[in-house]
Amino acid sequence: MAAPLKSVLIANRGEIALRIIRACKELSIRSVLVYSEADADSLPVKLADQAICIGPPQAALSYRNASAVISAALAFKVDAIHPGYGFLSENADFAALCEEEGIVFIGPSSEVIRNMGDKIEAKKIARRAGVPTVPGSVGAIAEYSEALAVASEVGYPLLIKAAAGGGGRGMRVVQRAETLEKDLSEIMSEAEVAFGDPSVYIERYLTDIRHIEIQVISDGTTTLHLGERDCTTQRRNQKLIEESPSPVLDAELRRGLALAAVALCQEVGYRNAGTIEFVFDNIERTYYFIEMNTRIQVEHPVSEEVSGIDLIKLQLQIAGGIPLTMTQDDVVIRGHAIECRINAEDPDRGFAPGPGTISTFRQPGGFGVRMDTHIETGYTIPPFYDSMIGKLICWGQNRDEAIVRMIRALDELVIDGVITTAPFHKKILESAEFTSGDFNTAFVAEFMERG
Amino acid sequence: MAAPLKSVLIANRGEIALRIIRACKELSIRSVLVYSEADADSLPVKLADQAICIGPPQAALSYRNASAVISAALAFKVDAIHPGYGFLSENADFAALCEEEGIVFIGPSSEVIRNMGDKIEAKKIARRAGVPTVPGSVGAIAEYSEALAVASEVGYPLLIKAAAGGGGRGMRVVQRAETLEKDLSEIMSEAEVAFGDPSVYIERYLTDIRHIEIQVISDGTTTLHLGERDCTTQRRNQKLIEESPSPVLDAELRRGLALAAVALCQEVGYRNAGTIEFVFDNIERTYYFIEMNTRIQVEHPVSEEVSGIDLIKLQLQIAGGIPLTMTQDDVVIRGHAIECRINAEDPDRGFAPGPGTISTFRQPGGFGVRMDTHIETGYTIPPFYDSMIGKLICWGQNRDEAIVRMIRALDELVIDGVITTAPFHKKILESAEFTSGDFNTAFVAEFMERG
Amino acid sequence: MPLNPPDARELQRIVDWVNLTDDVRELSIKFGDVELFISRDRQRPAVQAPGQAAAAPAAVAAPSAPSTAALAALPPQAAAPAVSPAPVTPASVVPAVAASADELAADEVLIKAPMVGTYYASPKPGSPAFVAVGDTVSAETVLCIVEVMKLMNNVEAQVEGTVSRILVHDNQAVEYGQPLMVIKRQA
Amino acid sequence: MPLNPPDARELQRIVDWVNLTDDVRELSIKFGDVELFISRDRQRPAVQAPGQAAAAPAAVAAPSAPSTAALAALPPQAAAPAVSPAPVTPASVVPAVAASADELAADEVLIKAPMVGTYYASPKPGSPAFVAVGDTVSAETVLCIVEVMKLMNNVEAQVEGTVSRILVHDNQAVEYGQPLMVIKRQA
Repeated sequence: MAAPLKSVLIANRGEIALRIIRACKELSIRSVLVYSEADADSLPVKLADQAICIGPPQAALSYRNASAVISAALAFKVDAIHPGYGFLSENADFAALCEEEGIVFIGPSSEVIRNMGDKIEAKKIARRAGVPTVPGSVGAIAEYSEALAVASEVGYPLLIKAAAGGGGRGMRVVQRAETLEKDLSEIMSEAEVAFGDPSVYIERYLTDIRHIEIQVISDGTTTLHLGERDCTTQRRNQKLIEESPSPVLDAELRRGLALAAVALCQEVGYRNAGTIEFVFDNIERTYYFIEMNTRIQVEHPVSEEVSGIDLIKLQLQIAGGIPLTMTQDDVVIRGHAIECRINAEDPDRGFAPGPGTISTFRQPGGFGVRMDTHIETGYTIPPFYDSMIGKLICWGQNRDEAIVRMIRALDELVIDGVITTAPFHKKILESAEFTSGDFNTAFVAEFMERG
Repeated sequence: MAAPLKSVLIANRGEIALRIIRACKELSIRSVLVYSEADADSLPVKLADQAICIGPPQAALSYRNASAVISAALAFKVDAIHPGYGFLSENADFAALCEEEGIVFIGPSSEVIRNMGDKIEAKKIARRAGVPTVPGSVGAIAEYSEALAVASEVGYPLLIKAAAGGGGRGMRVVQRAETLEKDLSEIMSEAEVAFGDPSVYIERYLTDIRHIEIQVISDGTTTLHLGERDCTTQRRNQKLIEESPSPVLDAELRRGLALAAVALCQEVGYRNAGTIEFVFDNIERTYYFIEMNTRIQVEHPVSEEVSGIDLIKLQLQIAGGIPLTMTQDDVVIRGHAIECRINAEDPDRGFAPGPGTISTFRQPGGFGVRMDTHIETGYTIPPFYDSMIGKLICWGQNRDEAIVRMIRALDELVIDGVITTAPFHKKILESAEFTSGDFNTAFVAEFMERG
Repeated sequence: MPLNPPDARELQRIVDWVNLTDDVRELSIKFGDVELFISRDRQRPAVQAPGQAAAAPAAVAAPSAPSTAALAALPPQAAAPAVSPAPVTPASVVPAVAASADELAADEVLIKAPMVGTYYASPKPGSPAFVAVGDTVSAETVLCIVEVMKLMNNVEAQVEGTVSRILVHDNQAVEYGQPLMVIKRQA
Repeated sequence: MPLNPPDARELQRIVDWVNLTDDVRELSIKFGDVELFISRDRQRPAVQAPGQAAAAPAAVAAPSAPSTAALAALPPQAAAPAVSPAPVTPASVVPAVAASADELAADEVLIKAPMVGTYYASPKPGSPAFVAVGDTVSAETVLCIVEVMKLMNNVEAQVEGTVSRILVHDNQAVEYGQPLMVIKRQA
């Protein structure tokens, strides 16, 4: 594991597969892409040094098929696997299989993935590392008396969450102390019925928040942060626009967030690239740890553009046992970067995904414009996967320049044949709220309601 | 002239027209492109806010046709003209016509263009500003005794140049003092016959040189430099590859060059973007002023990438009377940038230009890659103009990264249907000389001879 | 007088002088391969904007070389080659087969702008237009003027026929090659 | 034993154990919707590389669900849906109309790799190949093995006929769907 990688299997598709292929080429690492039958004609397949079909279009039988991916890695003799994001990227069992088979998993250890993948466990680790978490119960609550004690600390409104729930199920907002007992008993009964487990957690319900995350990279010894990304522009918890730096942080908050992120990584012996997600409470102007993503993220280019640091190349080098040579002082954030996720979705029809064939693609260009995409003129978007077809990233000397550049690039972008979210992005970028920088996670929903 | 520009006529074509259109859009300036009949289907015509045909394909009747350009500006009521590079960009008479017609010429005053366009006059100005020039005679020489005196100062080999010559005509290298008298009388006779003027200049003949230039931007009061560009990779005085910073300068030389460039600008009251060209003598490790280009240059993106400063936007702002707000301390050079000029030429046939239709164009992308080009799939390169069809610019944290990124991008680039210089660039970039950084202006010729 | 051919500014000064005077009707200058011919239609009544010399519609045509090309031949460039011997009138006459915004009948001819500039329907503001729809024209009939930097270029019909359509309006900025009129050829 | 279905590692351990023992010929395990069936062809003679357990060619086939899909169904994901009921042998049989590197005759059938992995022509190194060109095969004849992470998947002919061409060589890494053999159908 300490030898620089000679070959890397890329267990992903689309723009991130292309991104990893490019990094491999720049490091003279042989790029071996695995792909499903649906992606046989895709740009990453054309550009990889080698491409291996591993299964039919369904992700469960190809990109999520751990044994097929590992079998390909073994049969075709690659040193390492880069999982990209999604699919197998945060699958601790897959990482463990790689470890057992002697294949380098490009990411942290399976143990770290497992621990940070467990939200309760991750929260405990954060507290151990002195990282603030949303005020609330430390463990599960089964009695009204306990709930009352926690509630008096946390304040109202508060949130009751079924311990066994998830994805928005088994949650209730409690507005006043008067209803706490009734709400508690109701949600516990519901949880008992739904999940066979009545235990619940209580935490402060935050109403005016931003989503801010810190990018870290670590070789296991040295942990560097690359500043924050502000991902407040979301729709139904789906990020639409990410930017760096955040328009609302001051130097002290920025420093606090970064140090918290690094402390958390050091607590768990984190290795490779990762992101620590926080909520930022606009009212109290304070931040709380939410979760850690133990992989490269969709929005990593935003940090690359402001730092000048190629995160994927560092991932590959660290996985090959090459320690970081730079120090935190070498990480200098310059200007402002914004990313728009371009999805093949129709904003006028509830963002319904619309696969299809791209009759004309014109990539915007010029100074400060980067488009990470696998689409080409004539490319058919398969219906089996995510609807994201590209990321448009614009850099500027400041936020205003980045915004006007993004609007200019969106005007230049042509994707004919399918409906995309590009025009919707333009509307967001031109709105008074976005340009002011002063908004919260409800902004897009409110913006759409106004029409 | 002191009002921010509302509309700009772009008196150019190809990638630089597109570059200026993009800058206009980001500044909310209406872009009015003039074009010849040969460019009616070109990308800049599609992307400009307004496009006006001003003449037939021949440049003399369209892009070089001063009265047509000014007539268009007057008839269509634009505030200013951006001449790009080439064509009318360094035509002092054209700039003077703009001044007379009350149209803002985006560049320095016609007087400065005229003075700096006269090589003898420019050299005199440089001396006045304390900028080193190639050692040699101050004025024209008509007598052997004068020549002998200059030669003893300058040393051998030296160069005799007919005052009325140019473009390589009427030049002779003198290797030894013994032949000076004979060479002088011969070249003077030749000059008398060829140009009707026997007077000559003498200067030191430099054999191991690099071409290094300083980018400046000035609002007429504040003059900033954006570091140097090294354009040593040339073929027959045609720049092939430009980079910044230069791989051979130390901090002291870099500072000396920059201060010399700024001093020259201040001497002439320079306004807008300009480039001061120097030869750098590898043997003596010293530099001499050669000439000033009073316009934006082809290779300006190299400086943009390392400085983060949008030169075209600054040109437009300065022309609109908006002073520079940054100081020299705000100009920070980060990393390394390289530009390859992609020409539709066949290196195997003496770089013969080959116009034609591009059947497939694939633009390289990803982190640190920028391609400024007007070509598209299906675009036909007209035979009337320059053979440059695009510029590939790569940025890296250091020179090595910029080189591998450029090689990766060149591999990704597809321009089918015409022969281009892209594969030739790759060979140059992979050569030991180029990667070492240690070469001179003869490098490409020697590289080609070796085959 | 210099021995070198005049540059654009010198020509411009001559044109300006003609504009400012009241008593010059025609002027012809030839320096080497540059030829300038000015023919004024009528006197311009008054200056338009105070403090600025008005652009008088002095009709300028280069009898043997197109004046626009000559003006383009500014030092230090060599004189622009005249691509083809320019006709007396620089208007481009395009037969019916050429594409146009509207369909042309087989006997219709499109008159295009010979240069970029401002279209004038009449010799001076307020005076009657050179031609109206339905007018009969000969090859020499002046249809309109296109002004290029105060040089007034007469556009002649070059065909015999009747004015079928006028596609632009007075004072309109026109591109090079922009369709101006349709002439129905005499049967 | 845990009540939850086994994960890939537990299945792997069982297969490893079967490989290491000499006396297990067949093994069948069923946990919920995961079924594992192992049928060993013969005993493997010796370990190949010192210090490392050899990958014995224990032939593994999932009688009712494809074993690879089952293995892919790692926690925390739900079990991968079996897209269609898998046949006894997971080989893809493609009729002659399907595209292939070489032209197929009308009565020829292409045998493709049912999964990515390593192709073995014989049940163990050094032993005779399952089939050779010219051999007559029935639908149940094992043509080769594709190893997926030490799981040996028998590829059966599914048609009656004769082996017409073998397109890969022993020990070759093969993609999903890669053409392995051509079977000429019995007339």
